[in-house]
Amino acid sequence: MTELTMVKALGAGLRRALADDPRVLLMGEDIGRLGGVFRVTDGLLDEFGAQRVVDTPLAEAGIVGTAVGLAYRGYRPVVEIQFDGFVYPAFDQIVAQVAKLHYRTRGAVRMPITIRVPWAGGVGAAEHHSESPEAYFVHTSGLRVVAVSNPQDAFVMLRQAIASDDPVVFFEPKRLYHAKGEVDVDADLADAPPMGLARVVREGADVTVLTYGGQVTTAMDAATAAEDEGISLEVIDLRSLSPVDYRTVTASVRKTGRVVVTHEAAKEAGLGAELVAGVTERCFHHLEAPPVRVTGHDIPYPPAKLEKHHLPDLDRILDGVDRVLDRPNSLSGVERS
Amino acid sequence: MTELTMVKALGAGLRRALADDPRVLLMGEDIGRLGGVFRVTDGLLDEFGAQRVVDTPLAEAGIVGTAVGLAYRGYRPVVEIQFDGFVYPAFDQIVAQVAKLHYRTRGAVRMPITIRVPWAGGVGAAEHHSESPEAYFVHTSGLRVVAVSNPQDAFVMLRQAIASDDPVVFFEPKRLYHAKGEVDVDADLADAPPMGLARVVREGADVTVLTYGGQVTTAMDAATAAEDEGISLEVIDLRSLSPVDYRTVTASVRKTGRVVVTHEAAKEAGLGAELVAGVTERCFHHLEAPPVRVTGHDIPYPPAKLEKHHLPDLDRILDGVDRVLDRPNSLSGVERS
Amino acid sequence: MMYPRTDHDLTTGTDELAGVLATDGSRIPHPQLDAWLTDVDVPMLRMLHRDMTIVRRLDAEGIALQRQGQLGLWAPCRGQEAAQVGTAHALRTGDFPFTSYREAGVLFVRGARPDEFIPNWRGEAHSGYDPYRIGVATPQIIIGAQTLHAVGYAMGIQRDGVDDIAVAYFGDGATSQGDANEAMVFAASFEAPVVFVCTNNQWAISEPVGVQSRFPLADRAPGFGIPSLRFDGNDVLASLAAMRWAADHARSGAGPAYLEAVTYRMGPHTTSDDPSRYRDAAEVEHWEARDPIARLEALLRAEGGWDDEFAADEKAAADEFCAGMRAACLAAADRDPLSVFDHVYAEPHAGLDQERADYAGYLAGFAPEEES
Amino acid sequence: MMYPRTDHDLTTGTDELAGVLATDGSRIPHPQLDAWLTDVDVPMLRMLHRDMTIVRRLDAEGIALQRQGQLGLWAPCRGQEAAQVGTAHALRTGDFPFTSYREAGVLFVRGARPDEFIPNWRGEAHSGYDPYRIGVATPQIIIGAQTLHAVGYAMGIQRDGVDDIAVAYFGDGATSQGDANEAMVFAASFEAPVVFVCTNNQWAISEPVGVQSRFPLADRAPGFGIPSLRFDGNDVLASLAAMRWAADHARSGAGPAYLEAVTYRMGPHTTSDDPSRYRDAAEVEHWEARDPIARLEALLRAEGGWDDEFAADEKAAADEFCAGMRAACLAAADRDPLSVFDHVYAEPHAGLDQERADYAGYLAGFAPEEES
Ligand SMILES: Cc1ncc(C[n+]2csc(CCOP(=O)(O)OP(=O)(O)O)c2C)c(N)n1
Ligand SMILES: Cc1ncc(C[n+]2csc(CCOP(=O)(O)OP(=O)(O)O)c2C)c(N)n1
Ligand SMILES: [Mg+2]
Ligand SMILES: [Mg+2]
Repeated sequence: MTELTMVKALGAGLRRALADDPRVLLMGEDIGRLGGVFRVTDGLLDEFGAQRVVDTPLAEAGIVGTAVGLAYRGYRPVVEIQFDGFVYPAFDQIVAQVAKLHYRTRGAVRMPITIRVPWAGGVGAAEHHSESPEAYFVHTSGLRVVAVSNPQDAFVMLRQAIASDDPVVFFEPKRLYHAKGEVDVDADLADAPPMGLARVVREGADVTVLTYGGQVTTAMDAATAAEDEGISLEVIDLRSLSPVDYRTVTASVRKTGRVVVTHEAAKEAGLGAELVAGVTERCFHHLEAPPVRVTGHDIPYPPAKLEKHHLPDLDRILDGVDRVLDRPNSLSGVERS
Repeated sequence: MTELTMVKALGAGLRRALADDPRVLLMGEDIGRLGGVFRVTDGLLDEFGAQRVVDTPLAEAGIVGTAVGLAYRGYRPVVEIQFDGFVYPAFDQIVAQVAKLHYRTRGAVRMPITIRVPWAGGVGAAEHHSESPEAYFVHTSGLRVVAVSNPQDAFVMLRQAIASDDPVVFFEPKRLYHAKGEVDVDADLADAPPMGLARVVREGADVTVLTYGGQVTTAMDAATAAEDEGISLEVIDLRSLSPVDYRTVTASVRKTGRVVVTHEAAKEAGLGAELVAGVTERCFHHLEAPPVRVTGHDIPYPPAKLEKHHLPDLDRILDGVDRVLDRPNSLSGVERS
Repeated sequence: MMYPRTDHDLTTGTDELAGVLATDGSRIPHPQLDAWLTDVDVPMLRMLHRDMTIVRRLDAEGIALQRQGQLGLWAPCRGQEAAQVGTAHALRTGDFPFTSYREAGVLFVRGARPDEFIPNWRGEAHSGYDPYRIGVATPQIIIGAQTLHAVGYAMGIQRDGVDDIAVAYFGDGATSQGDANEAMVFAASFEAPVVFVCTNNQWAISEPVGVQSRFPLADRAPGFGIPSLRFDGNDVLASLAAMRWAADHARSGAGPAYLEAVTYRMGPHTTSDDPSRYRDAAEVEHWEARDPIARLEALLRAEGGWDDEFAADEKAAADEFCAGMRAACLAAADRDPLSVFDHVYAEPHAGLDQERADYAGYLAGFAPEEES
Repeated sequence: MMYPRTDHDLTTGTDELAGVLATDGSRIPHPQLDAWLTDVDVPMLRMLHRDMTIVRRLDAEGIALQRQGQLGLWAPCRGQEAAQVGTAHALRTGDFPFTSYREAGVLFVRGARPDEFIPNWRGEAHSGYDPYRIGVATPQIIIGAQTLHAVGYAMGIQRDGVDDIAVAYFGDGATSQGDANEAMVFAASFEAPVVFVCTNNQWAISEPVGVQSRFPLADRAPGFGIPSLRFDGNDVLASLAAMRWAADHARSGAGPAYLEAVTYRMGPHTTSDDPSRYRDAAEVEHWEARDPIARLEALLRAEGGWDDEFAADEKAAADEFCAGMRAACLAAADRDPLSVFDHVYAEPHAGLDQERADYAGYLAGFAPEEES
């Protein structure tokens, strides 16, 4: 075990993937000479050369579109989108090409492309640098979508994503980039839990909290705080956002009967909607209260000084827990249609 | 009252909007000389001239991006995206600019842009011509999203969308383009129901069916068929997909206690998820069974000959009704986690 | 200050076009192109004529099959046979073109079988063939998207250290798309072995090329650092020579090259289109007189390469090909409904497997009724 | 065949650049540019010097305020003062530039107040000013997106029948984006009154301009039908003259024009960046010697326009401006939390109004505790 930040763990994962498979190559803006604006790819250009660590022109559709061509040729491109908010210019290439080409060619052409997205808010960033676009990709058939919440998963799941023959959109929470954790850098990939499995990160009896990415830490903090009030939260880190591991989720919900979903993204048609719907469909008769969503507001990401009023923090999660437990909460007594 | 196809009703709506407000202009591929590939804009170039009915170069980001600039200048551009599948190249301009500029400028700059999207499947079209991308836009804060299901709404809601100071993504179901209906072409816009209201298109007692666009007709057919079996369906045409008119929706659900949502788009994180979540949150104690989603599969849109196995037809809606009523149905006896 | 080259009529103007074959079939000297045509003899001219003839016939067959309800749609390539057949013949087996929906001629030259032209237009499959079998990417409907794929593929070729090339075929309309421009940026930046072939058939559905550009499209490339050539796309020898030049340039490591084949879409955009709404018969007639096949026939006659036997042979080959297309339609069986779930993912996917099982169960519910 | 113009060093090469002011401040004749400079006298030179001086100071203040924790970020424009101030001075009140995040000099010339430079960098608002007040669009962070907005705005000007122009400011990196290329297509197609100003400051974060292009960026425009000019962006008179030419071109109905201001980003990309990781000190020194302000001071001295009083005056003006920036930081009050819901929509929105009310209720729950 080695203690690494998530940034270092991701870098180590990329290094291993590059070393293990000559068809793997990295592409993106500023990933070479600079080592990425977050230094995830630091040192990789020197180690693997400019044919495998490629500083590209400044155009996201171009990056993903050329990755499609490389995949056609048998390569496994790992693409870095510099910040979440810059994935949209590549949306057409991702949704109409990357996600569909295996289907369109009846399996003849594979798209083992990994799209890394430094993701979401909480770091006081400028406009367009704190987006949570995961629901767009979850809704897109043909993609797999994962989000990591700790250095160990970052290291392992990134290699799993690269090894997958399917395209994977890989979300990396910026606000945990510098959080440290133990990483087993020598473990065999074959021994690791599959990328598609959710993980119960804290067992509990009263309420299931479903979350992923940076919110896992917030939810864990909320669980600690709730414990002081005698409430036991079970926290699940989804890890895979598409497909959702409903086996793990429903087992928990059948036990607790109550669910809070929390994510930074806007509520309307967000991933929380899918989770509430999926859980309600599967566990309706076990539910003792309507599932509660604790999410970002349905607003464009606000200026940095106001992001604390957008991001669902510990208190807002606890308020959601109160709601699902029908304890006094911010909506007690509120009438609505 | 005049009997018009939806195509003609849309054309009439555009004509009125152009005539009423000199700041309205139309932009798109083939909308001028050809009158649009669906002939929605037929005759408008001759009537209003090339400054107001603009055949643009073939680039959707360009069309929407220049519409943003025109809105900055005080114009009200109405943009035609030729087919649903071609909206993705404009995704960045829609999501990062159109949806956000009013917020970003603290209200200084308005984006009264209407984005018309001939939409969805069921017409035996080629690849990329049958997409249902509405959930992407519903999840995008700052946009309004509507879908029409009949010529009267097409005529009125298009004018309302153009008159709105907010950007509106306007979905037109291709499979109803040639369906006829009575249109009151002389009625005052002020007397029309607001664009944001849902409509109960058929009253019923047993199950609420929530739907929109082309699926409204299918749901109505299902309701007729269900009646033969003694089941009374209440069918709601959402009309506005964002925001959802939960007042109308919840009133119905509180009455019936059972909900089926149906749309063509894929299920995972689709609008159906939002509706199930929204209804469950609001009506949990009135629900007698878990809401049921009857949607397209989580697959890329299949080839035309197979689309009937993707689109939720009358029988699949009735199967969903059976499920929500716990009558014998396709999932009876199926165990799942 | 740098000014654009000229502002001339792009719709019908064909002056300044590089070419070696006049409208009447006589040879015009063109030093640069001729250098790539030294091996052209009568057998080769015959092969080009035969291929264009078959392509014209298979295209007509596609339209006929659509009219008969056998196909859902067809995008005719009549008028563009020389540009497609000529350029495709300059390629090697290992080269890899990425095309739009209109390159029936490229597919034919690359060896697509009659039955491979059917499934996508019939609505049975999105791709009618295995791209790796014939060495052509699956057709692209999203205008311009394939140009980036070609550049990426070329970057892969580069890394493999071989001297194959990728090719991007796209239309005049596609030149307006961001993707097509980013493709030039990436190709130039990485000196990728890719050839861009812009088929300027004067129209993007109802929009004349003048909506996209007031200046020759080929002029854009040099600004991106890519040498370009604008040629008479109705001249099959010019098409062959231009592509040989461009392919050699890319193959030799000199980076991308760009071709603009100036030609004309003689038919409608697709079988759903009615061009009489937006263009004059006179314009079509003008181009009828520049027909690429008639021109080559004239040359063949002049060179003594034309005889009744050859004409009968190529007609027979075309007939046979079209018979194969019809047979493919007749042989088409309904696809298994559950195949809509195939190939969404390359690896197992729990959620989708469940959906497939659920739908299978749903369909099974109908079976007994149907049998009874 | 059309070949690219030349393949020369884009990183430091400044030959072939149009200019009128040598590095030592002496005047170089340039017939085309000089034609646009006939009215330049000492007062105008002083104004340009003063504005560049203030911009340099306000830029340094921005960095200092970021270091002090008053601002979250700053994107320095040191080295680019001439390109920004010179071009902006060629504009009229009714003209409307769309900029990126680095055009502090353009904002200043357009009349932005000290306090308007603060809110976005401080993280209090996305836009520090009302675009219609100063006649500049809100800054754009999505690289290249604003180029299309400028073209659309210009199409609006066209329809209004006035002779104002729109301007798109963007970087060398932005030239690779699809949007920036589509902008040229649309502008040329509609002959829109827009001027494209590409600020080639040699770097896009850590990527030298050579990653985007091996050839001069200005060469791209003529291929799209847009005349272009590549000039010394560290020469404020050349910047003024080039923009006067381009603006006049666009204003007179001749369609778009394109400028490439060749300059250098002397500082880091933003205050978060460490350029020592990717570029040599020698390169920075090379450009230090080409400083735009020193150059103009030399000319002013030669023309007898420099004296201590003027120097003191402009220093005082700069001091005052920076004091205003600091004051704006100190005056900044926390925004009402509920203002995150403001202006999402221009018209009432039931769903969001409910969310706002819910959040207000939630916040109210904390109030008593805080008071007790
Ligand atoms: C992104 C996108 N936008 C719009 C369309 C609709 N469309 C299909 S073909 C076509 C015209 C294409 O013209 P061109 O590139 O000249 O090719 P041609 O059809 O002439 O071969 C258009 C607008 C599309 N397929 N993709
Ligand atoms: C669409 C998009 N992709 C990536 C980025 C991240 N990014 C911010 S500035 C920048 C470099 C821009 O370079 P250039 O256009 O030369 O402008 P400069 O910063 O030099 O003024 C990059 C890659 C972005 N803001 N937007
Ligand atoms: Mg064309
Ligand atoms: Mg730059």
